[in-house]
Amino acid sequence: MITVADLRAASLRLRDAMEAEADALNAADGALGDGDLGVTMRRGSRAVAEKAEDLPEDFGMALMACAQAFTKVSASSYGTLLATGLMAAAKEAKGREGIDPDELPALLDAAVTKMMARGKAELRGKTVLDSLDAMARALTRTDDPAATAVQAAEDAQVAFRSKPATVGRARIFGEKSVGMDDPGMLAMTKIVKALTGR
Amino acid sequence: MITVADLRAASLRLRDAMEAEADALNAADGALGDGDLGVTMRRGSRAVAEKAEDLPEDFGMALMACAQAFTKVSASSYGTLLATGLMAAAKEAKGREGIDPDELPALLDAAVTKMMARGKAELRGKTVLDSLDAMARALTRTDDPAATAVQAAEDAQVAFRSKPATVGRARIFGEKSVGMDDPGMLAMTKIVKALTGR
Amino acid sequence: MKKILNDPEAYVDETLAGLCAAHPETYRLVGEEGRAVARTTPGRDGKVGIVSGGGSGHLPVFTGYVGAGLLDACAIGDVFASPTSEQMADAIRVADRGAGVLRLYGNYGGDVMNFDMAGDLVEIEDIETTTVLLADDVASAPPEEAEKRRGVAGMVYAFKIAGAAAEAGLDLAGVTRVAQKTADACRSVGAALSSCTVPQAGKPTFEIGEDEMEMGMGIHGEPGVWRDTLRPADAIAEEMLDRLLADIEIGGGDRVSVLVNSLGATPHEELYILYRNVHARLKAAGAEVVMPLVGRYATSMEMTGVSFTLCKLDAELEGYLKAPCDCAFWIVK
Amino acid sequence: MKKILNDPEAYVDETLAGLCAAHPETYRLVGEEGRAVARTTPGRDGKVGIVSGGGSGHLPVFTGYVGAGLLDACAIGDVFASPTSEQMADAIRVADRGAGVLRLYGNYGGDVMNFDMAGDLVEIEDIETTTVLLADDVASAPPEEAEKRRGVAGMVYAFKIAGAAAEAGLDLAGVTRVAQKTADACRSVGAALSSCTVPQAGKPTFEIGEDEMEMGMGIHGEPGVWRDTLRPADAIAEEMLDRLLADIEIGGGDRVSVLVNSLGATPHEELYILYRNVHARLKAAGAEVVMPLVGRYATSMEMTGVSFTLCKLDAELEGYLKAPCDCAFWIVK
Ligand SMILES: Nc1ncnc2c1ncn2[C@@H]1O[C@H](COP(=O)(O)OP(=O)(O)O)[C@@H](O)[C@H]1O
Ligand SMILES: Nc1ncnc2c1ncn2[C@@H]1O[C@H](COP(=O)(O)OP(=O)(O)O)[C@@H](O)[C@H]1O
Ligand SMILES: [Mg+2]
Ligand SMILES: [Mg+2]
Ligand SMILES: [Mg+2]
Ligand SMILES: [Mg+2]
Repeated sequence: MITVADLRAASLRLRDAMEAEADALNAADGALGDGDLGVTMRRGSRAVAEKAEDLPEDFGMALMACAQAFTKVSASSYGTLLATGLMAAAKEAKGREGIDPDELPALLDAAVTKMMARGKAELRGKTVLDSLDAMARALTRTDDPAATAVQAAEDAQVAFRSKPATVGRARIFGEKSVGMDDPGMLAMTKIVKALTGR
Repeated sequence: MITVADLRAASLRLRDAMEAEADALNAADGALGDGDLGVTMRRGSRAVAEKAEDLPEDFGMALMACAQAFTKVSASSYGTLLATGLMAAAKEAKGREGIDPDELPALLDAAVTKMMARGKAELRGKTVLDSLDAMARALTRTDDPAATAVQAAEDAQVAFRSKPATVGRARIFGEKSVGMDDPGMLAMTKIVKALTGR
Repeated sequence: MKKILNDPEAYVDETLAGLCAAHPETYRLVGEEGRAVARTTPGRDGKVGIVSGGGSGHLPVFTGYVGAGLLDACAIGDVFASPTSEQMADAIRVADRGAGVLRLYGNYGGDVMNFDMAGDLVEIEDIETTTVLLADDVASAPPEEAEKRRGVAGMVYAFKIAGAAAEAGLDLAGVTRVAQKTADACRSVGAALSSCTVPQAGKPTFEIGEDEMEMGMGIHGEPGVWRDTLRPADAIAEEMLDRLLADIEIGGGDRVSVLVNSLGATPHEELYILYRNVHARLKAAGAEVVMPLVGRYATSMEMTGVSFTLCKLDAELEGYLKAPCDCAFWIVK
Repeated sequence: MKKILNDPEAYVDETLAGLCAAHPETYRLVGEEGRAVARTTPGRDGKVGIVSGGGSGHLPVFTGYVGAGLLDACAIGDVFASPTSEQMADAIRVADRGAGVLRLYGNYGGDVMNFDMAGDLVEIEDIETTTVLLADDVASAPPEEAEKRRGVAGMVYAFKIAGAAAEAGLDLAGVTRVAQKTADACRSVGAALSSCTVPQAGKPTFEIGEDEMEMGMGIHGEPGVWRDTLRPADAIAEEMLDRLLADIEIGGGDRVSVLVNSLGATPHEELYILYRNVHARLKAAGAEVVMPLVGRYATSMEMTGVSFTLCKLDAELEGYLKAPCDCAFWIVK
């Protein structure tokens, strides 16, 4: 079972990883966008890590507290979408002490649905949605959820590399964006690696 | 006798010299001032040279026409003072076909007097006034007025180099200006060289 | 980093503190986090409220346009970053005089998502809200995808015209209609000559050669449509106006306002050199230029460059454009 | 050269053409060479005229301040260069409404000599003139030689206050007295972070390191009193205010206006960060800040940097400062 204790430890790893990757994420976002994705992730994950000690024992409420901490300091597209997804997952897990890894696909699907509504984007548009969807699909058939999640995020990132961007400022550089990672997908790979400790 | 024909030829030499020296004069003025002295002299001497063909045969009126041509395109301190001095000399020479070299000290003194009134500055303040005054003094006792004028301008420039500036923006850098040429004195040396063809 | 600041993290809060200290008759900070600014003298009861919001670093946009005949309140994010939905909700609450609130802001992902969430937050408090998005930057999407374009300096017209409509007593639907009409009537394009520096980043957002310019660049330094050596003013003006006129028809008998806007460092002298060209060309096309705006109306801090905005007017829009307004950055008598 | 222009030689004429095309209700070109600008609606008969003049590249100074309650006319030189005495005489002639004309301008060698000559030129035409020189830059000479100081942003106060006095009907001696009182009440100091480029020169006037600033620099790029690494905003504000307060006493009960002015590129955000500090300090000293001005009031094109001006007020000056005025850059209602 994944518990609030796991969440606490994961949030500290996430903060350290984002601290280390901030410049790289800024640079990836800056290639065709405004170059703030590293700032978003650093500020957001710092805020979440600061709350780690005080997270409630209800797993759903703990996810909600993470979302609120993140959104209070970062309102960029990515930060807002992540918080939206976390809140959706939080509702599913409310009143429970933890979740079982095989519930992950359902939580991810709930997150993606809300994120699509919030961001008015579709799947297969080369965004973080595709990373989350790929993880949800892969996690339905695995014994090693951590490794599977990381692999799925990485595979999705690579698979979509050859597609043109469809959201944000990068979209107007259709052809130029082909061959480049979507910064949000790249970030999700790094996030999942940090959360799972790989 | 110095005639209007001499003035015409001299004005063309002056234009060519100022064309060549503009950057050097800008740089000298820029060390402690606004760096526009080369612009002043280039624009002014171009305007005078353009009028060369049309100068009236009355030597005084010809000097007046030079002053007006200069002042129409350049209203900096230096340009305005030169024009003021030229106008004063013009009054002295009005109605004549030319002047004798031994009249030069009187013309220069007339110019300096008016320039002092216009610029509210004194002699011995390390300005163009001191170059003109030095020439006036030296020209009272010479057989070779051209060589003497050049020598006097150069000597004055060098002699005042070790004094602090007293006019314009350079003044506030009292000590820093010691050892530097006054840009207006430097310009006068170059002007006299060009006018006399040395 | 050629910026005058203390702690980069305090850039926005210190700016707002100075703004409110300098103009206490116009601006006051509201909300828990001090990231919403409202009119010191609120609109009268029953007036439709207008709020905007977005990242800092664009003064007078957004906060500067809080004032009589303009915005009622504004939520302010960090430099080039969206405010949070809570901050936006603060702005909406203070702007509400019982007749509902128009959310009027630029089409940017973070801003849209957060203003949507803010709308959800205040809905429970029975505050009715509507939304009009500015999407005037023609370089940010082709005409077929016009709704995906980003909002830039055109929002100045929208603030002014919607603000006057609200002052004139139109209801929420009416103010929203007028704001949407204005948004539809505006087209903008920008050209940048140098970057600006986001305080928290500490270095220029993009590199650009000493003799280069970029056409169509975004106001946060997002890449434009071409980069090449710097062209003469008239060539720049002509291409920019071409790009706008390709997107909106303006001809004989039309009345149009034009904003020639500095992105920050470009001085008034150069704006007027450009305006001279634009004015002559619109006049030659038979159009009448009404109340041209030349100056710094929507900036990216110290970025060098300009943007042009055309706002095609009908009698209703022209009347509201010319109506009085009063803030620290713009007075119409 | 990060400038938007056509022919460098045409920079000033094209700027003036654009200015007059954009604001025909305010500005019109007069004089043979088109280098004088006058109010489109002249002051009423019998009003004292006020003219200024000087080099271009400082908008809104000088030309921008032609307008009701401000200047009647202005002579415009090339960038950073004095206008000619003929151009100044043109401005004086058009400003004369039969009650004489005040020449109100900054203390620069070329300007002084030429305005003196212009006075001689119009004297024969029976136009009475007086002169008040602005010499507010404390960094340009010590207090013992205060009359040798150069004129900088303090002239904005002089234009405004003298303009209101003329509008109020004072005679030439009265307007001259009020203008001189304002000049005596103003102190300024500037700090530059980067140079600007004179179009005809084509390269920056001075070199300054990426992390350097210069205190006391002149508005044409003349060297200042020290150059060092860039300091935090509060340290800059404190030193600049120190330098002003060392020169003019301001304490409990005093009323003072303060101008926090961008030299061009420095954005409003940073001006407010500085203002915040100045405001707090003047308040702590017991002084009341009246009508603070924060913005681009006197620039050096795209130069990065700021200047502070203090204008110590009595009841007469305060009344005129707050009186209405109207030009394209400044409206007081
Ligand atoms: N509407 C959207 N739907 C889904 N994902 C989105 C959307 N907008 C942005 N993203 C994701 O967020 C990433 C960019 O985030 P961010 O840098 O925060 O955007 P911005 O700076 O434009 O607000 C993209 O790479 C993409 O993966
Ligand atoms: N008031 C004055 N009296 C005499 N000479 C002066 C005066 N002012 C300036 N000069 C001379 O002019 C030179 C500077 O001229 P210029 O560059 O035109 O000044 P600015 O740019 O300050 O108008 C000085 O080096 C000095 O020789
Ligand atoms: Mg981004
Ligand atoms: Mg962003
Ligand atoms: Mg000079
Ligand atoms: Mg000069």
